Amino acid sequence: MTLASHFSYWVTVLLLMVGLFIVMARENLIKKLIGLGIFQTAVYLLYIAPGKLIGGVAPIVGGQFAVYSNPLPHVLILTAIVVGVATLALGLALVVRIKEAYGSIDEDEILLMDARDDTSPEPEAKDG
Amino acid sequence: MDAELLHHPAIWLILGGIVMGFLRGAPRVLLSLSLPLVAAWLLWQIPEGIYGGVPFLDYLLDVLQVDRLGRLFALVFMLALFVGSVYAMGQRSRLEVPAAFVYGGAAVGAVLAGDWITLFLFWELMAIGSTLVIWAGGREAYPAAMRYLMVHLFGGVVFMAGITAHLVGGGSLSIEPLALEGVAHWLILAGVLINAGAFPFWSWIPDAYPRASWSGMVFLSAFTTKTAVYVLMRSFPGAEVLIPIGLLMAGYGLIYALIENTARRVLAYAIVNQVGFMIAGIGIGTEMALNGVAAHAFAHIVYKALLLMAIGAVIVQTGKRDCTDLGGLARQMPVTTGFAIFGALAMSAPLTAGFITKSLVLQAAADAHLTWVWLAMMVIAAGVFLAAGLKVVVFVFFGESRDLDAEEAPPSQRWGMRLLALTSLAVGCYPPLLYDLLPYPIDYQPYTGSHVVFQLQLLLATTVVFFLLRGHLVKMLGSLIDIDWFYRTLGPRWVKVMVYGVSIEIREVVLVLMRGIANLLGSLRRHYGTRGVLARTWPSGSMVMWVALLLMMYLALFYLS
Amino acid sequence: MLTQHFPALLVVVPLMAAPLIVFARRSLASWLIALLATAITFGIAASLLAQTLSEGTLVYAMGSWEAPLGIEYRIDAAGAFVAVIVAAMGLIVMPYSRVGIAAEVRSEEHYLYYALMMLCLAGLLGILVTGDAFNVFVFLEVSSLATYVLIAMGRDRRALVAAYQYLLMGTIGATLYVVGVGLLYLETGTLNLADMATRLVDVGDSRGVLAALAFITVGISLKIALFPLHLWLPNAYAYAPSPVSAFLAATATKVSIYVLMRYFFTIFGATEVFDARATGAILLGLSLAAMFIPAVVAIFQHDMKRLLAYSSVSQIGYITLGISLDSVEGLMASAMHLFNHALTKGGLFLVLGGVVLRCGGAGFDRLAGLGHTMPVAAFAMVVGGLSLIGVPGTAGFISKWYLVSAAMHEGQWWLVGAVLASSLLAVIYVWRFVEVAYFRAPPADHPAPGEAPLSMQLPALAMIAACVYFGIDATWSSEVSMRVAEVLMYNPGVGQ
Amino acid sequence: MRQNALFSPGKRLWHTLLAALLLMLVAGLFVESHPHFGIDAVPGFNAWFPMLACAVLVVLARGLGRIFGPREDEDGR
Repeated sequence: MTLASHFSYWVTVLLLMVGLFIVMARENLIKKLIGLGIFQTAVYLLYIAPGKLIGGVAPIVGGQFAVYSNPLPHVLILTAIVVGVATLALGLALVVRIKEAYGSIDEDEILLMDARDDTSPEPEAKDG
Repeated sequence: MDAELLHHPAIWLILGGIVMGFLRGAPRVLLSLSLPLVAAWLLWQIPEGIYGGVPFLDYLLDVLQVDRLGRLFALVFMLALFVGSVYAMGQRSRLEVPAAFVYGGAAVGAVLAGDWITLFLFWELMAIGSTLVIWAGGREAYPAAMRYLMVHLFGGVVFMAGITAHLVGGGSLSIEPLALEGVAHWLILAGVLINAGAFPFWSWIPDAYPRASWSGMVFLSAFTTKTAVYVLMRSFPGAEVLIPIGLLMAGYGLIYALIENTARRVLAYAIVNQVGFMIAGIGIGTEMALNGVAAHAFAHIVYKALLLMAIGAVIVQTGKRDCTDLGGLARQMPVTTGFAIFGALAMSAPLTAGFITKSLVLQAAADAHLTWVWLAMMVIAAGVFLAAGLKVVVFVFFGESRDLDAEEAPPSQRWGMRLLALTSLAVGCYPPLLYDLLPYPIDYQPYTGSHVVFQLQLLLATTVVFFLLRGHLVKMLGSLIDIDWFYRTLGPRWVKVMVYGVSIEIREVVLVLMRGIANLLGSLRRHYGTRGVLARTWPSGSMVMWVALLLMMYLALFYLS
Repeated sequence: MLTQHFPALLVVVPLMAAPLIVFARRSLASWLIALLATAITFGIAASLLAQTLSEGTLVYAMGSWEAPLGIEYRIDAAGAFVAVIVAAMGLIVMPYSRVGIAAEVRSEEHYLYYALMMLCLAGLLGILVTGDAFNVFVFLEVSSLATYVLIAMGRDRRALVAAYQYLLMGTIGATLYVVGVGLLYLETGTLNLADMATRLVDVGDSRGVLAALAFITVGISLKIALFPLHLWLPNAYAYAPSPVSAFLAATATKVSIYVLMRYFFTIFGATEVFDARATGAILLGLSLAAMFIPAVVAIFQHDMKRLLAYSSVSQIGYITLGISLDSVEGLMASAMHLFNHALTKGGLFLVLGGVVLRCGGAGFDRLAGLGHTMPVAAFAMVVGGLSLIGVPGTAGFISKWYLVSAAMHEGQWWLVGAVLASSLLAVIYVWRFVEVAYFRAPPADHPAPGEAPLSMQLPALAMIAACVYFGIDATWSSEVSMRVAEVLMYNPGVGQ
Repeated sequence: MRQNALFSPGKRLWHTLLAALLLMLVAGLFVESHPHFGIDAVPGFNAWFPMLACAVLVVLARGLGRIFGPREDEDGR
């Protein structure tokens, strides 16, 4: 149970936090998506790293191989990467549309614009 | 499911009410006059017994239970609907009479319910129907209708909590006397008492009822509180706690009715007073007392509706509602005046329904040797005649004329009053008409020399006192702060009066507190309003922060615990 | 013969319909395909529910690869119940969409709308039938990605921001879920939910399992929009095209709630995790906050769509409250309210869609005088509102009754008070609508609309009518909910 | 202004009232009664007790009116 033996976990956790922090702290919509990407990538690591055994080989059944790596996480993560790419693509497409509609990709500015547009009156006082 | 359920009068009344909402003119009037008669006939056809077998939730409901008590109340309600429809023929609102039928139908359903759940379902329907009746009173009635609805839905949830607790705790589904043991029964009692108008939920009656239209209040006065009385008779007969509760209501009603200036509010307070009288009677709990309460519920509906009809006619003619604005109408509206006088007398004078019913309850208190209760009831009997009878009739119809533009009430209104007066007279002259319908066998002779003489003594003495003290009564006409005032308008002026009485330091503190309360609504809006902290569009960064926080919280709690 | 493939077909039919629609391109053709596909899907879902109710859990090995190697579809009464809700909602929204999107989605995008609806449907149903933890994630993302685009189709530019924010939050939620699944995989060595439940018993109370529970709970709570993770929801519902709002309100959060129930009771329920840790207590606290705070927010809204959205967040609090009681009664009440609230809120949004079409918006200034200009719609809204309050005779009352009984069973008196007090808040926000619709004069520039077209009105009124029907005859819904609760509680995926 | 609302019974009405009350009081002495508590056996109890009660009520109401009235909201006048 040394730091080194859990190296991959530490990296995973660090990347998760970095990703989340970028989403939290940046106002630029694209940078937020980058943060999201890092966040997702960290998860890929979480899956793949434990699957790899030191000295293990590809899972081909044969007499000479006794130790082989678990192939399932790789397959899973392939799927997850596809999902991640789709998400990122959609997110970027949305940012393009937002830029067209608002002329900005800064979230604070956009929300300010929305608040200014919101001309509907405050609700009247309620009694009872 | 029993076939008799198809003849359930409540269902016919409610459906008829809904159909009525789509009709106008003569067909609608015709329907409103015939429905109560049809319902009464249907009820008469159904032999006593329990009919049900309707599956709902996890229970088989006994939707219809016909016995003497339920049948009496249902018949009285139908009478109220019929007479009210006659009176309301000229009502322009398209909502009011249909809503009143849904409301009255639900009340009939409630008193014929064989189990708690059916009772509760009709109970809630009554709340909605009656809110609509108040709502039909016009724009000024809207806020009152909302307050009324809130009180009744609150009462409904208390009632429902009680019923679920009762059932979950293994209590019987059918409505039987409860022992008042455990929270469930107290909750049921509280839920019913809110509808009866007991402390501290009595102010909804004078708050909401007088805002209904001229005919709306006639309907309103009949159903809600009487249904509550009925449920109390069924489930808590002889519960001693009801005696002080009832007497408190009666006392409150009396005092406020004495002071109140708006005629229909006086009558609303008188309703609280009389319901309190009945609840005290239920607290006595002997067969005689319960007979008396059932009978008095009938008499009260009749004479209160009669008085309300007379005042309603005055409102239609003059547009005025306050005693101080009215007066001398006897010359312009002699027939209405006559009916109003009769209504006041029908509270307790011999030859009217009130005489043969009120004395039953008094007799029960006497037989049970409850000296103080009996004395209090004497006070109530005299006081309500003074406050709601003499005061209203004399201030509105007699005295100096105010040159009000008024004509005699139209025939439909006169017919409504006439029918009620005849009912009261018939029952008063021939008591078995009512006595034979009472839940328990009865052996009571109202017309003995002493009863008649003593009752006349009481009435005459009260009249004398009224004329002696009329100056005082006029001077104090106004409105009093009621419980509802505390939750409705904690006005700054009142705060000042309070504050100037105390020393400077405390005053500072109180002022700060009061400013806080005054700012509360404002700050609520700041937080919850559309641009408030909790409601505006959040930047996604802060949303993510919440996610992170919650995740941390979970992880920390899991590892630590 | 064909019936044995139903679990797979439930997902495959809408999934295949999507590319077909894209090829068809023509608005009418794509609508017809979507309608047919939803109808078939609903038929399959209904028959699956009937089968699971009579035969218990159905297991279907994808591509005939048996469970440890292949992905297995496993559906029981709980999954089938929610599947029926989702498929039924799809079937109702489809005929409605034909006219319903005309005013809100550009006509050249109509076919995309239908294709995305199909994908969303497929994803949601996939979550319900799959027996594989990772597969849940994939389907979750399929449905979510479709949802983001659907929301972005709204005509207000704020829809774009709402979709973007939902995308961020949804992705984070799904990723957190995957982290949890990964940790579980490391602990148990399986992704099959049924195996996972058995193996977790041996693993017991390890830190990995606890961390997994935390990640999964937070991830799914985000998708549920459990307070305070609900911030994405009001805008998403408010600016999406009306049929989308209705569909999402009735299905998306409900499916996530199902996932949460599944994990809490079937997967972790086998271990002591739920009892020993504060999971229930935290959920209870959040549920209570959800019942009150968003309800107060709803009172102050002046846009009907946002009001309903906040009311949804508040109503979700009732459902999670039932879960947090950790009893069969509580779970049953949750399942019941899941169904009843889907009916109510779906119906309300559908009615509102017609109103938006006619009045040009859901702001209270546009809705003023609705009781006179669109009496049927206004009345339907009031009936739906009564169900939100839980007035007897509506579906909402049934759920409230069972929730109160469940709290009583646990001896939690104060919860009874909380539930009932929260329903009084609902009275106020529903009254706000009544006030606007009946007491205010229509705006001067009002185009004197008249009722919505029949193709929109009928589905909407059908939902509202169902709301009343299930409020009066709750036999079916209560029996099925009871089965659902029992399946979730006592039949933790293991064996049959 | 308010005084105008006052209705003064004419002399005839007064006399009729008092005479009737007196008649009833006398009649009360002759009818057979069943007192339960003792106090109701006092002659004319049904006349003087309500009178007293009403007077007390009016005094009480005036007192309360001084404390709690008048109401200061849309109902207040």
